[in-house]
Amino acid sequence: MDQETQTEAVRTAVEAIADRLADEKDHLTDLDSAIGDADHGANMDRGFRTALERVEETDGDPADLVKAAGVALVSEVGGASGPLYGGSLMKASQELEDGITADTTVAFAERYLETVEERGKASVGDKTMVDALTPAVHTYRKSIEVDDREPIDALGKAVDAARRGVEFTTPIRAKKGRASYLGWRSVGHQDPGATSTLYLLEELLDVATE
Amino acid sequence: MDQETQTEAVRTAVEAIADRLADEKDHLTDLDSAIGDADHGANMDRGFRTALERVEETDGDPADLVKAAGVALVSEVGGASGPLYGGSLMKASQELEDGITADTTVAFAERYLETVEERGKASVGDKTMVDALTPAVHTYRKSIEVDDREPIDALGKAVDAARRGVEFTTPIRAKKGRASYLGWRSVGHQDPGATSTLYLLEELLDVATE
Amino acid sequence: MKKLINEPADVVDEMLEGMVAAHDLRRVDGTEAVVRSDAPVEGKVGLVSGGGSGHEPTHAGYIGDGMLDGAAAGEVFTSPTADQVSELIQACDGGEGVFCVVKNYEGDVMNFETAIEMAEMEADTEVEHVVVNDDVAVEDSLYTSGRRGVCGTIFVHKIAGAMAQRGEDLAEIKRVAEKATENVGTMGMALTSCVTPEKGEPTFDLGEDEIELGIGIHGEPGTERTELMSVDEITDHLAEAVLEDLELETGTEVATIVNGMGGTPLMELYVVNRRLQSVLDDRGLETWDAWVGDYMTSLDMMGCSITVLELDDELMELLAAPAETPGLTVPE
Amino acid sequence: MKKLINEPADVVDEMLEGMVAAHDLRRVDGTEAVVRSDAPVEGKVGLVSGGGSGHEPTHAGYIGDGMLDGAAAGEVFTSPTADQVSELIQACDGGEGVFCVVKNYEGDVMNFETAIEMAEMEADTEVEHVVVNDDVAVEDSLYTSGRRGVCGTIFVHKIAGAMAQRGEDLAEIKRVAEKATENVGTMGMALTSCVTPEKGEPTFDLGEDEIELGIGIHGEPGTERTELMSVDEITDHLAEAVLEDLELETGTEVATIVNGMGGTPLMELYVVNRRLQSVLDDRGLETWDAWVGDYMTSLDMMGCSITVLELDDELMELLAAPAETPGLTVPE
Ligand SMILES: Nc1ncnc2c1ncn2[C@@H]1O[C@H](COP(=O)(O)OP(=O)(O)O)[C@@H](O)[C@H]1O
Ligand SMILES: Nc1ncnc2c1ncn2[C@@H]1O[C@H](COP(=O)(O)OP(=O)(O)O)[C@@H](O)[C@H]1O
Ligand SMILES: [Mg+2]
Ligand SMILES: [Mg+2]
Ligand SMILES: [Mg+2]
Ligand SMILES: [Mg+2]
Repeated sequence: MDQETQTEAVRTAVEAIADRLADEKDHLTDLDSAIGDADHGANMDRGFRTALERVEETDGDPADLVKAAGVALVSEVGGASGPLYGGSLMKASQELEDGITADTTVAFAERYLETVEERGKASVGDKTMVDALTPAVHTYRKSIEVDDREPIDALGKAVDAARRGVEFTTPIRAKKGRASYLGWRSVGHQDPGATSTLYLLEELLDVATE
Repeated sequence: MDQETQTEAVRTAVEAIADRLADEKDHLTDLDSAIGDADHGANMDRGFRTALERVEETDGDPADLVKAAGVALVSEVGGASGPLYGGSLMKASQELEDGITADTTVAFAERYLETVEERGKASVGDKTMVDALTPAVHTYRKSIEVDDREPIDALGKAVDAARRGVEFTTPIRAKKGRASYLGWRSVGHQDPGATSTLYLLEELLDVATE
Repeated sequence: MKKLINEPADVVDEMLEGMVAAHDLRRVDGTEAVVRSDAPVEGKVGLVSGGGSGHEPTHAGYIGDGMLDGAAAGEVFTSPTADQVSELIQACDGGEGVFCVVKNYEGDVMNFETAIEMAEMEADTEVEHVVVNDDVAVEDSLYTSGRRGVCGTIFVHKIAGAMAQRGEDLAEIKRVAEKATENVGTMGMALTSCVTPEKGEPTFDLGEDEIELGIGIHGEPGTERTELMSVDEITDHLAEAVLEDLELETGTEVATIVNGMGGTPLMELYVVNRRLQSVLDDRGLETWDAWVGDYMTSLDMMGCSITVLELDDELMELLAAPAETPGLTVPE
Repeated sequence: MKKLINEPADVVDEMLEGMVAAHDLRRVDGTEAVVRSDAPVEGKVGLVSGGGSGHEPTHAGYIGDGMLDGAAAGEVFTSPTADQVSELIQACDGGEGVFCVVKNYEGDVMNFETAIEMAEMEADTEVEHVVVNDDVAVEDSLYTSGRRGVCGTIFVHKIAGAMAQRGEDLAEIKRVAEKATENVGTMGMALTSCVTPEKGEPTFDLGEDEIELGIGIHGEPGTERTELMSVDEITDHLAEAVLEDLELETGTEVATIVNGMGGTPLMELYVVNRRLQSVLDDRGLETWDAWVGDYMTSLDMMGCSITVLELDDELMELLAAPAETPGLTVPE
């Protein structure tokens, strides 16, 4: 892929994500109602609508566009998900400075996960977006580096892995985020941030497959 | 009737009224919800419970007991109905100083009605308790003075008259009381104070008949 | 309907205990009237008010320096009884007489009138009063018992309170309280009914797309039921009704209250104020002071009222005078 | 659910316009942050706070002499963004640096931390902060993200504000703000859920006979759901949780807040205060000051929280110092 194609792919991906989040807005808010404060759908929808405007205005390489999307999220979303989604995109975008390849996407994914863990002081099993990200990133890297799969195949596996991560959040007790305040009452509810993370990955796969 | 019997009759009447108002509390409050502030049932119930305690403690002639009931209403009820019911009983009780006879009850009834009209600055047709009282008092006097009926017969006629007065409050617009704030919206609702007035008269009749 | 109460019948008494525990107040023995703990204050006219409960911080919440000396609390939405008001008046007489601020509604007026007679008879107390009737929703005509007294009463408390504080006599207080009453107009609306502790259910039913315009403060339905509108439309409607009534000239200075009915988030009241101030601005009126908050409530009702007071130099000075009460504090 | 709003998306912006129209405030250009109109004030530390909207009068309602210099408003229940907080900090720096009061919740903490770094980098502003975590309902353990910051924050605003007002430096303000934070505990409960403008429906469903104990201030469900109890039982439960956490000695002087969640009639809050003060009395604690009202709300939620602050001479003096803000005024 040349740079122009890659840049266009980033725009298409952000658009797909923005559309998907608009569709899932109410569902995400319902999930957040049960164990949070009923705004995750609105937060993500508002954030990615702005991110889309920004990447449409931004010229540059793919890294610049991803960074612009991250900045948009940080300055538009607030809450916990703003700095987590936005800050991580900003940081991880640095890994794409040499373009989008199998290797740089692995580095991007790992950097993204690390940043979420750092900012959120969260680890896997805390019932957060980390639970969707961890299996996805691990699977992606293993598929590419060990199994020698094509990035698109690896992404497919990563999406399946993320889905299991999301399902895993339901039966466990939250240790981070607002849901942690509920103690044992958080058990039995699916984490909204993990769910929106899955949607992002699903849309990436969709765009990559087309 | 000797004085002892008359005094006891007043106590019995107040007790019957208190019981009746306890039963009708919710109904009166519902009526007051529609065109007032939803407290007429509670006001009357509270007032006559206290009035009953007072007349049970009070010694003296019938006039003293009626006055005690009035004082209890004034100091316990508040609102519009407190001074109207209580103040009128206090004033009218003076007419019973020579005992309960056909003549003194006519005077009592007229004085009571006058006092309500004065304090409330209300006349018949304003959609208030005056609309139940006016036909009752007029009928009572005419039955005794013109038709030469026994007081108990006359009271029966007066109760029927009051009932028509209550029914008459429904289709008219209020000019006094909280219901007047509703303007035309007050039409179609029965007046709570007229209704409670009817209950008082019904209980008086009941006690007199026994 | 759930409430933070023990027995409905005890709520007024227990509320007053809670107020006395929080503020510099005491009960008048054996009554549901509350006075400043150092009442009667010698050398000034005592200022009292009162009415049904359920309007908190009205009435006892406005007791303190620069406002009321005492207030009588009736049952929820029910005028206090005449004998209690009379005891209140006597407890607030520091030798210069007592001034009563009464809201126009027959129960309050009848009970206060009786109380004033009683205090004059029993204790030779000199008493004057004003009847506030600021509610422009109700026509003042033969067909009503006159306009209701609603949130504009708070301005009258403040203004009469400042007069009493600076040592003015009964006649002067009456003159200014009457001027304030003539200069003030209010109109309210409800998104929901309130729920009284006794009844435990909404006083009236309102559909999900309906609102009541022209409500009073006792949970009674309003003068008109309409479809739900945006806050800008609602504000325009209320403001127009008040301004039509007041007929102010361009350039007039005013003070305003956007008052919450008890269950309205403060956030929304500020959204109302935003529009109100732009309406006033468009009409060439100058807002000298804008109050936003819960001043005269109806328990948990959602809704608001808009009050506009026409000012002159005297009223401005009195509004700006210091006051120190639980419900309103104006620093020096 | 009916609300006094135009578009849900505009409610925060329009609320801020309404606040600026009522009070001595201005917007920081292009942001949803609000500062006193004369900010930055030279010669004193700037005191700022912020967080999601829907808690009014928190946060901007506490701007004024003796309390905050500015506040950043996020979307409803959503932390403000780091870049807006950074602009706020810079707008309040009068040369002596800026102190931030942050409520413990990951969104606020992450955004404020980022903002502080940004302000230090962009404008060389010296910044210190305190994280308030007074909610005793949440265990501070590995299994939670720590205790939440709730209504006790208002005491911290007042105390840190008095320090800033009298010209103390950043380090001293930090010392006292941390002391206040250590000395304060809060526990809340809900009779009903709140309704956010965006969602338009209750955040959680609560049966007619159920209440939530241990709620936060974002309409999130509490730590425990129980049957409806009398107000005395509820008060005992909340007070016990707070007092168990604070472990106060007999004779300790305290300040208390009975805080309404936005939809609770003031009447009921006083009934809560009645019981709270008798519980404290039974335990041999001395209430030096008792606040009752809506200080830290959750939109239209019905419910309350109880806050107890352990006092020493320094904290007493700071609480008593004058303040003049829309939400809290302490006269000289
Ligand atoms: N400390 C944390 N670390 C990682 N993820 C977190 C953390 N706190 C919250 N999250 C994620 O953020 C989601 C909530 O986002 P959102 O509702 O937008 O923000 P807020 O909690 O501020 O309302 C949670 O479902 C969770 O996945
Ligand atoms: N001015 C008046 N004159 C005569 N009767 C009146 C007047 N005002 C009210 N009433 C009567 O009082 C009744 C209401 O009593 P109640 O609900 O106890 O008092 P309030 O109106 O103070 O809540 C009305 O239904 C009406 O019959
Ligand atoms: Mg959330
Ligand atoms: Mg009534
Ligand atoms: Mg009443
Ligand atoms: Mg949030």
